Amino acid sequence: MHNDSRKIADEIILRSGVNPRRCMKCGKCSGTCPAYEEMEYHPHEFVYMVESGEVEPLLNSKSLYMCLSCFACVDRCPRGVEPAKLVEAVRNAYLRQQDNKHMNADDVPAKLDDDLPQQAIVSAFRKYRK
Amino acid sequence: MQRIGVFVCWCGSNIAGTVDVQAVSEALKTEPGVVFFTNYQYMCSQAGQDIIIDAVKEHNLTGIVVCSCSPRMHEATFRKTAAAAGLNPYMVEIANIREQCSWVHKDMASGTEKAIILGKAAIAKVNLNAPLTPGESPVTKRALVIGGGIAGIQTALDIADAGFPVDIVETKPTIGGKMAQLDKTFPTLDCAACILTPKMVDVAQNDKIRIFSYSEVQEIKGFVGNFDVTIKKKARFVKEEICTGCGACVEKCPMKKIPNEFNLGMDNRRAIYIPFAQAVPKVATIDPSACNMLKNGKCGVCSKVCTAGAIDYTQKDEFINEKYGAIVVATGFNPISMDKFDEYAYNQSKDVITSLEFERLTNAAGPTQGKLLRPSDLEHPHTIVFVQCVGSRCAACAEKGKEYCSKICCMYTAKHAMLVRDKYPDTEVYVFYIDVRTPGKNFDEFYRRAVEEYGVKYIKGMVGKVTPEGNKLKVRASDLIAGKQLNIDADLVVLAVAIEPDKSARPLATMLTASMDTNDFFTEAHPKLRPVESPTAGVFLSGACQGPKDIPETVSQASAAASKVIGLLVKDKLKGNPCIASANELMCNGCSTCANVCPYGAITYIDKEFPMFDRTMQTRRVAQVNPAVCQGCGACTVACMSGAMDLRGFASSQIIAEVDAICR
Amino acid sequence: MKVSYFPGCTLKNKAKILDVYARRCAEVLGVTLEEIDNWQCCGGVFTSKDEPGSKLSSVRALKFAFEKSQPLVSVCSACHNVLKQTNHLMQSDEAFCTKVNRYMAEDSAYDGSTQVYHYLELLRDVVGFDKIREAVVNPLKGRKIAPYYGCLLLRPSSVMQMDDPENPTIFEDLLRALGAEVVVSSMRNECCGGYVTMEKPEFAKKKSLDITSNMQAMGADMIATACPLCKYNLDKNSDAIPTVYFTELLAEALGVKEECDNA
Amino acid sequence: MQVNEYKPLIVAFCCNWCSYAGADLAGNNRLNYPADVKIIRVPCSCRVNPMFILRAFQRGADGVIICGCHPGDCHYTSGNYYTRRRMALLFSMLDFLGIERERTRLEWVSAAEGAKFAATMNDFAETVAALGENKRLEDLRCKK
Repeated sequence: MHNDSRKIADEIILRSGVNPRRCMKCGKCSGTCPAYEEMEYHPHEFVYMVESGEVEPLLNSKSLYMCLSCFACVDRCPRGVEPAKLVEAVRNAYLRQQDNKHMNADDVPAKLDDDLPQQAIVSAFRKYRK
Repeated sequence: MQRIGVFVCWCGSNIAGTVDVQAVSEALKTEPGVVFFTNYQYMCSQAGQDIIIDAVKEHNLTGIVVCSCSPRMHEATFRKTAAAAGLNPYMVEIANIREQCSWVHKDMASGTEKAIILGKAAIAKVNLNAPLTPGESPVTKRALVIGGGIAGIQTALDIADAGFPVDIVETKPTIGGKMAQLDKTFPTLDCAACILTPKMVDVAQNDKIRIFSYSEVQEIKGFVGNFDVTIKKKARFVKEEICTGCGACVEKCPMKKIPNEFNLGMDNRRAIYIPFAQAVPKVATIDPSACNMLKNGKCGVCSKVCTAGAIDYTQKDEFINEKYGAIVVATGFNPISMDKFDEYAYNQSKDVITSLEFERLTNAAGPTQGKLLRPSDLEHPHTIVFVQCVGSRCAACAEKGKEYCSKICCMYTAKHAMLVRDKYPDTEVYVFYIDVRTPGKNFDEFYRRAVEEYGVKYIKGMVGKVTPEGNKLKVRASDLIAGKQLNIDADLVVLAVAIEPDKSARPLATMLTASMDTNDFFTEAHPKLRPVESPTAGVFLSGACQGPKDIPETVSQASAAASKVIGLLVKDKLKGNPCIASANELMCNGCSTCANVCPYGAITYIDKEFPMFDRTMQTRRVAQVNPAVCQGCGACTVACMSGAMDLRGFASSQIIAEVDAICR
Repeated sequence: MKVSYFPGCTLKNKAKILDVYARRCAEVLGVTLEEIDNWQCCGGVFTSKDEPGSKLSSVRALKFAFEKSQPLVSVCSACHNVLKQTNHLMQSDEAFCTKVNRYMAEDSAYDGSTQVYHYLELLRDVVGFDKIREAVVNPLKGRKIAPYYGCLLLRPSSVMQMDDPENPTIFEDLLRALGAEVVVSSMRNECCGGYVTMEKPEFAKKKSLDITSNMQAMGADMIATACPLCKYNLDKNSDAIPTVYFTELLAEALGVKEECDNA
Repeated sequence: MQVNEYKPLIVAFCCNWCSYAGADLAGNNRLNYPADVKIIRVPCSCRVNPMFILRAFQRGADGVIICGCHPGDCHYTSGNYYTRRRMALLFSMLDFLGIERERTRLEWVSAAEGAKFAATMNDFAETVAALGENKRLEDLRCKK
């Protein structure tokens, strides 16, 4: 079990191109994250947990869909760690497993209003499904 | 033909364990020139050295080969032994049969075989050795200190105290440096001015010390013991000898809105100014970019009010040439620019300040007379957020900031936080930290006092964003211990900005041919054992130009540099390294290739007359190596196309002999 | 001057006005936006380089512009972000570039050499703000406008290279050229809540209010943006201060707004 | 009876300040490398005249390696940069002469890199041994 999650973590590191060991644990990413309050696991925890191979909780967390991809953490990190890219890679790792998705197409109409730009729907769907 | 003695060392079992020392000495006895051979347990011991001395005397040896440990270990020892036996110390060669043979090869047969070959190579080399004598050069008994901060001041005072004349060159109108801008000093909280200004006065009153303020080093030539320096004394438009520093001119100057550098632009000065009350030298300086009289000839008020008649609008830059035996670099540091860190809104709000600006805000001589008021509206701040490590400890790939820890920030931030809580107990003080680094005498105790006695709120985490809103600064940050994101409405944000070497350091290093690291800090000759010397002989390092340092460390390094300078200046003559390049004038064709590759500028060209076969004289241009400057790298020997340039002690013929011996 | 133009899905639908003003203003300023043939949606958000399939539509657009030797311009922040990041990968990541070109299986390969401009950059770097200042017939005098960049225009700054990511001035400089009084807010580069507005509208509301209230507190009476989603979030969640597209302000200043509105 | 295994003859030029000290460190740490490597000490790698290398090949060396301080760390500030340029030229000339490129090598070994020194020598000795004897430049008149 543990070996499995180490393997997934290594795959995530490889695919994201992020080196979590570079992190000095200053917490600036979480200090700047606009979605912090909505997240169960925060950017610095993503970095730490992937580094230590503890990815199961991350894979199943709704935090994955709260990341706005605003890249504030990426730009402001003093160590060049790029936490957002790691969050993205964890999300991909989850969605690529068979049948995993965050939202069904059928759920969408209820969430729309007249003004919602297409951009939002497209973005959300890129994030929520493979 | 040399008469060579071969001495094979067992080094206990270190060598004898893998190398058959008897076989080695036997095998080497038939080599050309060898007249004596022996082996002994410990050649480096007194008894071993006596064997060498006796053999030299008994067999009239002219060369010695010791097959032993690395020459880096005992070459100096055996050279002294040779000298004691009356031989030139450079007639000794070492065959390294321990580190590079017995210790790395396990098999006796191959170890012995290799040791024999190494011995043969050493013998081949000694056969071509010539006695060498180190050159001597005189020492100018005067030191130059570049930079007049606490580092430069301490170094100058210590050197002068030993009786040697010292010149300080300072770019600003006054000495004192960063320490003069500080309020209190950690961990004792004594006031910086109270301990610095008496030293500044000592410098001014010391008849061994000359101060060149408002001056720059223009050119440096020469070498250890004999530096030739040109100093540019910038025109200050005030006659330094006459000005009494009364300040009447400053008071009457109509140009009142010039940002005051000493207070980091937080208030204004006049076009004619004295940086601060205790300035040394206490003379006025006219800022030519602000003075109306200098710009368009309209004004002249200062000249009218000066009763001493010290104002001189026609003053020109002056150039001074002086000789020095040693140079001390004390160019100090500056906070880095905050342009790449504007998530902290330094460029967007006056109430986001650096720690150095904070020093001025709490300093009784500062823009607010020591009352802590926020720069935007001069209100007393009730919530202050300190952010540590701004621009320090950044990875290179983040493309901003510095990779190193600036070292002083943890302590001065603790000091600031403590002082605020002490003077204004109604103020909330937060310090955001990544790590608190307090190695130093009484340092951690000091930081703990800030927390325990003064109630400073230390939060493990980092500020991510500062947003000015109305008269507040909205601070968004993480609290990693609590697992929370904090939103604090602050009145003042103080950034502990990374420090970097002064911009003048890089061109200075080029002038000195002194090496620097990638951060533009000067490199020391050895990081552990020669921490205050530059690798360039005669150049010494004092203070933050070598790396971030607090005041106690700076002062210790300054005194250490001074003692090294004194150690150099007390010598009447300097002995050089005799293993240097020299040109065979008969072969030199004067092409300058060697001079172009020499990293030290040690090679010059002279016109010299040579007798010809027909008894006429011919003048030719030939290379000459300055023995005091040449360090013996040998770059020129390879560059030389005519083969005129050779390196003593490592002559081409010697190295080829070694190659031949190995390949035989 | 002619440039290739990538309008994007939203500009053909909910944000039609953003597109209409942009085209007309470009014309006034001497630039023709040539809409590229058969463009496809950029995908709205740049995910990771690990998904080359989702970047093919961008590469197709970039290649189209390349073949016409034109720069590629877009107005929507999201499109620009995706196009620019994709182009950067094509330039800098050989493996990605090879993979994408194999997918496309076209006669010639694309190597990332198209110049990608946001409309704002087009105005600054190609047209020039001085020229715009001269072309203004109807200066936005007395209007206190806070520019809002959002996240997509500026970040990741190493790729986007538009301006200083923390203290940018391009948008401010444009509004000043149009005669407006600019209100600078540090929240101008914070996220409005983005696509999460669909799943968690109350979260987007909080984020948007943080921004609009700061801009209001700093003295703005209007917010300008380039992004349809930003406009949606800010407009929907704040009644106190309106958010408009910057092209609308541009059209107004250049005196072509009514003409566009009536068309 | 033992098979007479071929032993290459390798000359290593080491600068006094970094690589020679690195070789000493390899010794201090008892890191093995073949006895075929014989080290000649020079003050700086820039003291190595290309002539020395040709001489070694002429006299029957099978491989020559030059070790210096890492770029930027030269005790003499810039000596190793000269070496790098000179060796680039020399190596391409040797290539032209038909000397296998693998017989010559330029390596940066600092005084702290004992392990790197040993590893480099092991690797180089192995490479040269695989190439076999250097016949092309060897001057048979020099053979005993």
